[in-house]
Amino acid sequence: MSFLRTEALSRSFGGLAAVAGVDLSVEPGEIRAIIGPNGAGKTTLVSLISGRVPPSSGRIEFDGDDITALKPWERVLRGIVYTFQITSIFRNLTLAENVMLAAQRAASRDQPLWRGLDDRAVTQAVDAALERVGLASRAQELAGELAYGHQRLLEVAMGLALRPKLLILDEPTQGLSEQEIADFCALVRSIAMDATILLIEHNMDVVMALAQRITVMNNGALLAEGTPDQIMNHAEVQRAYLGT
Amino acid sequence: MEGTVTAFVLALTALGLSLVFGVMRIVNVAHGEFFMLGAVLAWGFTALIPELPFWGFMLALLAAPVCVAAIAVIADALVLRRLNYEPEATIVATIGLLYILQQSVLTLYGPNAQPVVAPISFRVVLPWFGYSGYKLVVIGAAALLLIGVWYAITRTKFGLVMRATQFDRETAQAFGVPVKLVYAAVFALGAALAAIAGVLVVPLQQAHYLMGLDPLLLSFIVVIIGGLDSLKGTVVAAFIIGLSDGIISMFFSPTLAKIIATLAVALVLVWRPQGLFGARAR
Amino acid sequence: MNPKSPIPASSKSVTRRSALKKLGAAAGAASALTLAPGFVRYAQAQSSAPIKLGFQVHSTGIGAAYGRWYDRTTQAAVALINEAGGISGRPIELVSEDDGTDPKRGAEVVEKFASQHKVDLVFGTLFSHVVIGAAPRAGELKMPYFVVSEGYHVASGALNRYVFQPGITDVRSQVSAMAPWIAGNLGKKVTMIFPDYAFGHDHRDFFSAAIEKQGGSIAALLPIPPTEASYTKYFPQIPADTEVIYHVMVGPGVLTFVKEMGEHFGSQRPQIFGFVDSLEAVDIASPGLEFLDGTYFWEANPRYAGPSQTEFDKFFREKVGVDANGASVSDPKDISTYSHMFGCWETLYVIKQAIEASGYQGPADRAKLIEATEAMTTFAAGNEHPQGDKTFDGKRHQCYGHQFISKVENQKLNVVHQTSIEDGMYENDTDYTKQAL
Amino acid sequence: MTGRARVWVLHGGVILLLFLLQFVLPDYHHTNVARIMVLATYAIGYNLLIGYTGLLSLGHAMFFATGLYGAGLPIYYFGLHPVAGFLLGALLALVLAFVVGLIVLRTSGVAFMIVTMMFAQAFFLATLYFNGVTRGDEGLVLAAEARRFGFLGLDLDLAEPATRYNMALSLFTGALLICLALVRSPLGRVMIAIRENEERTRMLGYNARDYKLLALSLSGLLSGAAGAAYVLLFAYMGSSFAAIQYSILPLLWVLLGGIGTVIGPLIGTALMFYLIDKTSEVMQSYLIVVGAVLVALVLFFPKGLAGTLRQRYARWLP
Repeated sequence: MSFLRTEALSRSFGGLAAVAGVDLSVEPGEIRAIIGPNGAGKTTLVSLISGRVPPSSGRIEFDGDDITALKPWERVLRGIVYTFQITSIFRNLTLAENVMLAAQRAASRDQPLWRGLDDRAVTQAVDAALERVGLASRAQELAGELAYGHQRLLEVAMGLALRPKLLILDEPTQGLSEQEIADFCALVRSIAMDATILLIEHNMDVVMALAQRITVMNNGALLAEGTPDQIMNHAEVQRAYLGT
Repeated sequence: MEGTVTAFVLALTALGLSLVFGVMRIVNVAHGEFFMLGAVLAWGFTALIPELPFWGFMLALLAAPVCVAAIAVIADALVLRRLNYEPEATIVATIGLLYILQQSVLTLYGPNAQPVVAPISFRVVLPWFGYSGYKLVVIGAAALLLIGVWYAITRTKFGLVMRATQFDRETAQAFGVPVKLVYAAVFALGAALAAIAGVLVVPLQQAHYLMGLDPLLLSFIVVIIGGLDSLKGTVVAAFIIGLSDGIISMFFSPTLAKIIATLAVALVLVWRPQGLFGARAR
Repeated sequence: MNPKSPIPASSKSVTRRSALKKLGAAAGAASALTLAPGFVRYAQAQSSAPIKLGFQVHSTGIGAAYGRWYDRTTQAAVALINEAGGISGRPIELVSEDDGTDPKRGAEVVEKFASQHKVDLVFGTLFSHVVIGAAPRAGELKMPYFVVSEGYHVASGALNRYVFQPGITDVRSQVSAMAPWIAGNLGKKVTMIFPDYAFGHDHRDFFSAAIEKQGGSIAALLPIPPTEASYTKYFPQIPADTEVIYHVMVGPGVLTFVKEMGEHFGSQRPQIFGFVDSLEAVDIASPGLEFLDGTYFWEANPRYAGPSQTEFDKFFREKVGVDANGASVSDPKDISTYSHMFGCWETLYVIKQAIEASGYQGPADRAKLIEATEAMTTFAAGNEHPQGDKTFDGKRHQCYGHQFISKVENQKLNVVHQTSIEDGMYENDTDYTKQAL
Repeated sequence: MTGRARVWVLHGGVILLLFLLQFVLPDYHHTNVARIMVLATYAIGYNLLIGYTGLLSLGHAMFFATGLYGAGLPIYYFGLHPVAGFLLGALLALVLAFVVGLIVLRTSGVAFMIVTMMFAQAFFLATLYFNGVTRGDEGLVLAAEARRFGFLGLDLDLAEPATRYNMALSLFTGALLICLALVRSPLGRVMIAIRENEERTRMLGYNARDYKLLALSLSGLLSGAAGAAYVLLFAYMGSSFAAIQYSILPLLWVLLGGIGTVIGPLIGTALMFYLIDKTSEVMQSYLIVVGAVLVALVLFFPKGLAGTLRQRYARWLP
């Protein structure tokens, strides 16, 4: 049984089909990359999965349950965590406060927020998440003052602090240096120890280094799926990429 | 009939607010005071040549909006621009402006309601009731102005520049649009429209230094109900507001009718938060 | 002009004779002093210090049109009293504060008078909601509070022992006094148009009762919500068999109201009777008001000096600076609030009389001042009471006077009837004297 | 000092100062400060919504007036115990805010502003419509006896200056502490997060609407408590307190004092009171000066007094 499965998932914006009849299935613990040219529908697909965008038709199953009708925050509580492509952090808050919002949500998953929290545990979770992305030393800075690449890492830290079962990373390495990308790959591998990962990525080196399987999208539909090697040698994929 | 006059005057005032609100993204609490200034100045200008009420009124119709626009330009240059049009700071600043304008008028013009003679005085007599022909003039003038503004916004270069600024201030600036100038012009135009509405209404209502509050509140309602950025919406909403409580008050006590009308219009917004003709929030 | 400046120096030139006369007149003072000999020296030392009167005035807000004329009337009366030797030989020092026609600020202003300016008493408030908002604080501070409001709040018993209205008749009495004449001369089927708030409801309730007592009936009631800018839609609701329209509107919209009523009816109209509140501070000769010719108005004090003008009214006009048409002598377009502002003048003279009768020396004597005011029963017509004679009900803290009915002719108001004081009497069981001081 | 200590010292100091002020203030200012504390409580309630949750309401007068009438009318007509009246008024405001919130929170931004304004306008008209009960614009006065009562073995008279002052101080202290504790709690962090970026907050697993509803209800509760205290301490209720002016005033106080700061509402309320009080002493056309001062203040302190201080000097200010 798949961990995440979509059936004929579709979404159109004003008559334009951004995602059309996608059947996707992801196994637990997998690192799955989704690639494709700009406008292929990658971000819309993961937005449907995370609940940011409601589907026009089709259904989504996660961890054995139908989650199609669930609100985005309810999906987060079930462990589906989305990190934004266009950086969406709290610019006027400190890094620590940004991550704390995520950590306290994870800590209060099964109870209302006003029922009291283990402050110490939350603080530790914040420190740990920032540590993992390498931003621990800058915890008290304002998030808006970070360089763009580091803001992306902060996004990942927020995602981590939510203790995801399915972590969706939307172009996480944009704006990172070579060294930072290498560190980031190591981080993703360690996350994958206890979470499933959906990775949208343009940097093919990163994709090849991380992904166990790759799904290729074009014009809102699935074009191909397979191991990195299979995809590299897939004729249609090459045509789609070269064609653009 | 009455509702129609109310609606047209309201549409004009609200259109001014809608431009300011839409383009500059600021809440101008002093907008009603521009309306009031128009009315008060109309009294002042007609009093200059009391023996020629028609020409006095024409003078007022031209000069009052110009004076009010000048005040708006000064307020923009001295205050709003320096605040960088921060929404919250602008609220405080325009409340300050409201105090200044109201008190100035009270001190210089006095607390009394002053009438202005209508430029024409024929009475339309129908079998069952009669009304002043001037009301037709108000409707005609307001309709012409609405069409004029619609033309300016959609068909002229200024309108294009204005809409570009409204859509994206930074990009417009990057493309060489003089944003500061556009803002000043929009603020002046918005104020002038309110002032014209004030001039038009004063032969029906008299000028009074506190008359600005109701047009302000109603304009806000109209602009939001109609949908920001929608000229058509503003006009349609003005008619809804202008006519709604008149119709409901056939059935209930007038105050109860007002309560029901207010809640009903509010529920329109709850049902369509972007307004009747507004696009979904970006 | 600085509102805080005391009245000019001439006021302090009190002649020895007039001072002696005042002393003699203040019989109550003498008896009080003999009871407390220890205070005599203190009191004499104080005797030239001014009496401080807190004047709560609507300089801004919706009441500003009235406030301005209340201020002019008050300044004139104070100057006159000071010229004549002041109160108990002490000049009046007037301290004015604006309350913005707001009940919250009204209470704050009373507080300011009591605690900061340390006035002897407060007077002059007009708008009922401000009176009612400020009255509790006046009671707590034990500050005599003389209002000039014509509201029924004082006589109804809603306020407290420190609040008086001795200068102007209350609305219940005014309204009741109109009914006999209306029923006898205009008609018995009445449609009432009134603002849908407390002031209008007083008219509705008291006039309905009074006209029914005269064998009349109410054909329809049309309450107008506040914030209404146009009234045309209400006129079709006036029943066709209406004989008299009774209207009372307040606020800046009233002119519109009257104009639109004229447009609605054209030349065929029922009899129309209005309260001049609708047109206070408004020129009857304003464009659009032509149609009012031949309609009737209540007036508390005739705006236009007519053949029945008393010498007292002439004196009052001259001192306040009002011409024979009820406008300012310096600006014929500046119309006074003639049916209300005399209340300030008369109230000041009642205050003078009460202070002198009670032997009031300072705030410690406020209880005596209250009791002396309550002991009053009549005010004779005169320069002190130019509107006419009045009775005063010490239990209700309210005075009752004559009312006038005027007809609009050639855009002027001509008095056609003067009511008797009895016409406006009513029953109620208010008795403030039972409250503790 | 750590940030936490500084916060408690500052706000504790303000409360201590207000407590001590009552022994030195002249009578006039004694009552003024009591009134300012009640109105500042209203402003704190308002700030909870605009300052910490980012929702600009123009309808808070309905919550203040609900507290006012909810406490005042039962006391006036049925002789309810003042303490019960206070609780009832505050509770009714809470309920109203919750119910209104269920409806109006479908909107946001300017639509929220206008819808709340229109609800409040309907409420205001209702206070006039039910003139038979409320006496509309004229309003009603609570009798002196109704404000004397026994509570916890104490004989209290709310007309007594010291009692009034300390009642107002207790109310204000309660509101300040609630606000301070709230905005530094996990709950407050979520409210701030909604203000900063609602979409992101939702994607962190928070049902933003529920939190906004909670913030609105709490805001209504504090506003209503202030209204209830107002009628008890100052004995007057009238529909002018339900008019649009009383929705704009807390906005002005909060913006002037510093939006999204705990101490700002007090500063703004006091500033505005004394601005009017003092300028009206020296000239007749004082509102021109008031207006000019507002403009000047906002030019120099665009984020309000406390807000601009925080931005420039004291980042730790909550």
